[in-house]
Amino acid sequence: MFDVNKIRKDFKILERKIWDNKPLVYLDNAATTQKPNVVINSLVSYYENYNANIHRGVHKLAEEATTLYEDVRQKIKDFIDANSTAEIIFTRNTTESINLLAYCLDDSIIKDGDEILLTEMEHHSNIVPWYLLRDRRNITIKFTPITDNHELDYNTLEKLITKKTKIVSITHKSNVLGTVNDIQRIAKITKANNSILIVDAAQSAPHMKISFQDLGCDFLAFSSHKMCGPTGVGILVGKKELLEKMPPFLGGGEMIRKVTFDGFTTNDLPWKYEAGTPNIADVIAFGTAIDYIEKIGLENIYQHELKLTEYAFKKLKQFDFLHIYGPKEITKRAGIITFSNPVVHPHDIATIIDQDGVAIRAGHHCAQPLMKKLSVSATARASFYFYNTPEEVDIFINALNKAFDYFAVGACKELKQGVKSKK
Amino acid sequence: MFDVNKIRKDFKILERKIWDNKPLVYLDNAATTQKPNVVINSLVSYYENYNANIHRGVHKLAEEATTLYEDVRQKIKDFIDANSTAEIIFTRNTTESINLLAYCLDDSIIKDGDEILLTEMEHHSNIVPWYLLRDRRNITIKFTPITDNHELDYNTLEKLITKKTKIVSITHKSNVLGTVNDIQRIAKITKANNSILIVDAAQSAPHMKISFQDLGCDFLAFSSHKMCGPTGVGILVGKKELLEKMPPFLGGGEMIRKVTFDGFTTNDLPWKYEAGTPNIADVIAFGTAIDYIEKIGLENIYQHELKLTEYAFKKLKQFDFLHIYGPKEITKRAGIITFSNPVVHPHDIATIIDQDGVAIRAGHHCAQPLMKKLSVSATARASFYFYNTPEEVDIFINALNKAFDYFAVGACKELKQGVKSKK
Amino acid sequence: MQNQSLPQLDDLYKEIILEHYRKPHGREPLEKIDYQAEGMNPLCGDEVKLCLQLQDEQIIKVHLEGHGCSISVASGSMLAQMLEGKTVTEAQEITKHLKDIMHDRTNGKVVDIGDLEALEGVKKFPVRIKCALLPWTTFEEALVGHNHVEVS
Amino acid sequence: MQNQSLPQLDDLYKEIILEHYRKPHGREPLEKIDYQAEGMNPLCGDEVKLCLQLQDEQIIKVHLEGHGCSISVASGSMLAQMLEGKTVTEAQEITKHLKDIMHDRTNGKVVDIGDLEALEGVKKFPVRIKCALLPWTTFEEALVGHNHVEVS
Ligand SMILES: Cc1ncc(COP(=O)(O)O)c(C=O)c1O
Ligand SMILES: Cc1ncc(COP(=O)(O)O)c(C=O)c1O
Repeated sequence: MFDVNKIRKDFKILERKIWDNKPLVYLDNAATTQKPNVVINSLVSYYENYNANIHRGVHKLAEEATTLYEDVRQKIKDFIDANSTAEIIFTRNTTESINLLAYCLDDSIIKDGDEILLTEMEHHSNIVPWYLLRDRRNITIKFTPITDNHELDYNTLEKLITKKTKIVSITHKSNVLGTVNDIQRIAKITKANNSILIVDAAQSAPHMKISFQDLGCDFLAFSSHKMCGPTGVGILVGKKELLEKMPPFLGGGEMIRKVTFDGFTTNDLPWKYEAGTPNIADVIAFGTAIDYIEKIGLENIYQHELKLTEYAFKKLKQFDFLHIYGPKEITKRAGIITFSNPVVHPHDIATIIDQDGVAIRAGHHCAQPLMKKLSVSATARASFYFYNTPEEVDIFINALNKAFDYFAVGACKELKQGVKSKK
Repeated sequence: MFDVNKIRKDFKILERKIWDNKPLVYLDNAATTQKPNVVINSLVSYYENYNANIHRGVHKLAEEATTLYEDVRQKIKDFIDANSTAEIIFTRNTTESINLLAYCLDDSIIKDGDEILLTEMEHHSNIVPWYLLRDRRNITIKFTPITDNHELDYNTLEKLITKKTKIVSITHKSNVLGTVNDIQRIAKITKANNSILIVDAAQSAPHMKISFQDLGCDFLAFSSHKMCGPTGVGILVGKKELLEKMPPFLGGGEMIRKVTFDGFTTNDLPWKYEAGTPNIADVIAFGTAIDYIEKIGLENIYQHELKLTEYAFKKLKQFDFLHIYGPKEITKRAGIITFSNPVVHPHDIATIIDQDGVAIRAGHHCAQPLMKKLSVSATARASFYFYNTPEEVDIFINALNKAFDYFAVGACKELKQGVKSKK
Repeated sequence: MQNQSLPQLDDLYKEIILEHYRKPHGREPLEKIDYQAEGMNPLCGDEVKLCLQLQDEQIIKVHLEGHGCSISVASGSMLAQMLEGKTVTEAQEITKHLKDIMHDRTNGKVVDIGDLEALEGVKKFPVRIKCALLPWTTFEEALVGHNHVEVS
Repeated sequence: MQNQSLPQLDDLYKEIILEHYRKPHGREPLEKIDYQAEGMNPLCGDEVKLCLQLQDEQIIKVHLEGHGCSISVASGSMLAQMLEGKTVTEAQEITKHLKDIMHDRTNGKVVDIGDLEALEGVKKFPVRIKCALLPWTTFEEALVGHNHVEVS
């Protein structure tokens, strides 16, 4: 049974008061989520009982720590439905996972003259690594446009894929629009074209059930910190054949088989891509987070967020001067509400509602090209997770109301009216 | 006042019992150290009170988390005596810090035909990144030899540096031999030759006072987890002029100034080199570790380890068939004792003494080339930190005694005698 | 760190700031551009382009464009209003003093900064200090001939 | 996970293992090498090179070289002793059975493995299982023509 009030007790930080005793209303979950007590306890338990460097030690602590660490790989393999643990690589975050690919696919896949296809709704983390690759190779980067309903334009995507398109890298769910892209549909196209399909699942993995094998992509990346886990852990899931073919990324301890004064050979997968002492404690705690999320149930998470989003949308209707981004249909963009208006700048909104303990994000959300496309320099974003409540939505809406009043009534009445009348 | 028994109370794990109630004797500190309670509490406090994504949020939590994170940069700048916080970059570990350099110095410094000078005592993390660079550029890698006393052969080093030597990368303290290299002496040579000097301080920063400015090197790398901090945090200290000149490493959020559909510009230092959501919690907890270490005092740490090493050496003399590596003079190699013997393999030693709760390392210590040079395939290593005691050394020695007895008396008496008589 | 007392919104959004925000100064194009720079706050996307027209050592006219929150827009507007007619040295002194105020290091020094005093309330909202300083940092960079700048 | 009962060293270091360690079989060079592979445990540096001389489907002679701990050396010695004279199929069955024993998946099946039984005690020392299996995995890889192998 999904009981949000019971769930909230799992998060110590949700008891926190902001300023003079305002309860924290945390609606910045797309940036990072809060961590349940079990995850924090997992860190404590590791450091108080098992801490040792892994893989290399014969002693008891090292054996225990290694087992705990490698068990998480198995857990993630199951969670994301990969083929084997050889396909699960631990990185720092989604960003590093994608950069790893941009460096390693470079040598084995990309030649001068090739093309990479992205979309207009990508996060900087799925744009800049490819720009960096373009600095090393003479390649072209293209962007699949979005439609007026802020969905991917699949027809144009199909046309943009050519024989030169070696890589298609695409977000599963936009961190601004909330749009969920149809990866299976795209995978059919890329497979037929022999292009490599990379999926940025930073915003989807925390909120919906994903099967790596069913999606049909070649690589998938996501971050622990956006799904109840600690900061400092990212995942790269990759097809074994490709991971085997690709050269290593970082060199050092763990990733080698043998090193001599002349050269080296690489370790087996997945260790080939894990150089140096890993983020052992956080990987183990991420395992606890996965257990926790699975106990809550991804379908429950999805449904709860959908309900919250619907409720918030209904409430937001009162602000008829607000521009809300993303697909009209709520089922297409659950969990994220991004908005702006020409009177009160998102920064000012965020500052004002912060006074009521409400945490949202204001800015470009690391998606400046998308902002450009939407003809706006900054937007405000509220993003939900399963521990948020309708009551928190009410607090958020009331705080927003104050913000608009403050600016409109206090000083910019005519501007606000201007907006209204322009509509 | 340095009181080891009081200090031990700061580490919950030191109360741990191994097997049937053997106290843990943790002598694997060169692999990773234990974490004091204050560091663990720092993680808990962060996640229970401040957790938010940094730099990008206007709300209270984001502001607090950002302040906590950036304060650590200042702390580390002071700890390592860098010029400014712009020179302090957070990575995952020493290995990533060195790989960052191997990727970024590539484009701006290294040309085909150039040479890189390492030493025979390097850790894989300071060898393999350069081999990977050699896979991209047509360069030569040379190794400065070690002397019979297991010190760096400075005369040969001087001869090996030529006009083509663009990079000299060298460990400050060997993780096998314990040897501390004279960086200032080498810096004079590299400066005169216009070579870039990189120092792997993974084993020195935790154990002795270091000043980046006094050492005179261009880059310095070390790991949080080897100095009471959490796993998942490494540091790269670099001269600002070089960091400015170098291209970025990983692309994504945080490291950009502006991204368009055409290209991007990079953020200021140090953020230029920090892509994606950083390991926020662990960086903050590393700050607590730095405070803790400074409270203990690096001079105290150094002296205590020296005393322990002296004591252990004296005790080890009874095993006259043991081969002990590293400089004869204990002051030249405090804290690390690596040994082997032809009868009992290091793995067997480690397994046997683990039964008495003693944790040491057996193997190649991620320094296979050095093993080759020492004509041994594996060695055993005991490494101390400030919380170790002479009583623990006694337990270690007794356990060793058992191990040798077990093999020698139980089965290989003649072999042991063989060894003795060969001497 | 927790639970400082609530800073008052009215400290941040003084009437005079909102007025500058609603009707910013310095939006007319210049006849001649002697110095210019673009500034941005890379973490929120606020952008400003600042152009200066000088006669000898005197700032004749300031032009600003870009987009930003009320604080950065108002601060830019005040900059245009304040600096027009000042010598470069005077303008630099005002800039320095404003920065000192924001970073709490005036050491008791008092300088007449007119409307700018209204920005003092921003100090209670540390994340917004960048917004207030963006036009000023850009101004400084324009003078030294840097074409790009960002605040952090 | 904490405080399992102490596994007895005598389970690991059975007399017979120590004997093999002291005087390993299979150290003489072969006249003719039909299959060979090198194996290593990348995390500790143990290395073994294994060569096979076959006649039709029968293993005539096994040669091993390299260095390792008592467990991997003894296990290699037992391998040489056991497999000489066996057909490839028989040898593969023995290998499989040993692996099953080590990973606790024999499902009650009993196979006569002679001295190899002594290796069962290694199970109580999980990190040492790799040591025991190294020569066997290398043997399997030699047969399929892989020249390099490692256990993990
Ligand atoms: C000398 C030396 N360099 C580099 C490293 C690599 O450190 P890390 O595994 O934290 O990247 C180590 C630690 O194993 C070391 O001892
Ligand atoms: C869609 C998307 N991709 C990538 C990222 C980058 O994630 P991280 O900062 O954990 O690397 C984010 C998060 O900000 C995101 O929302």
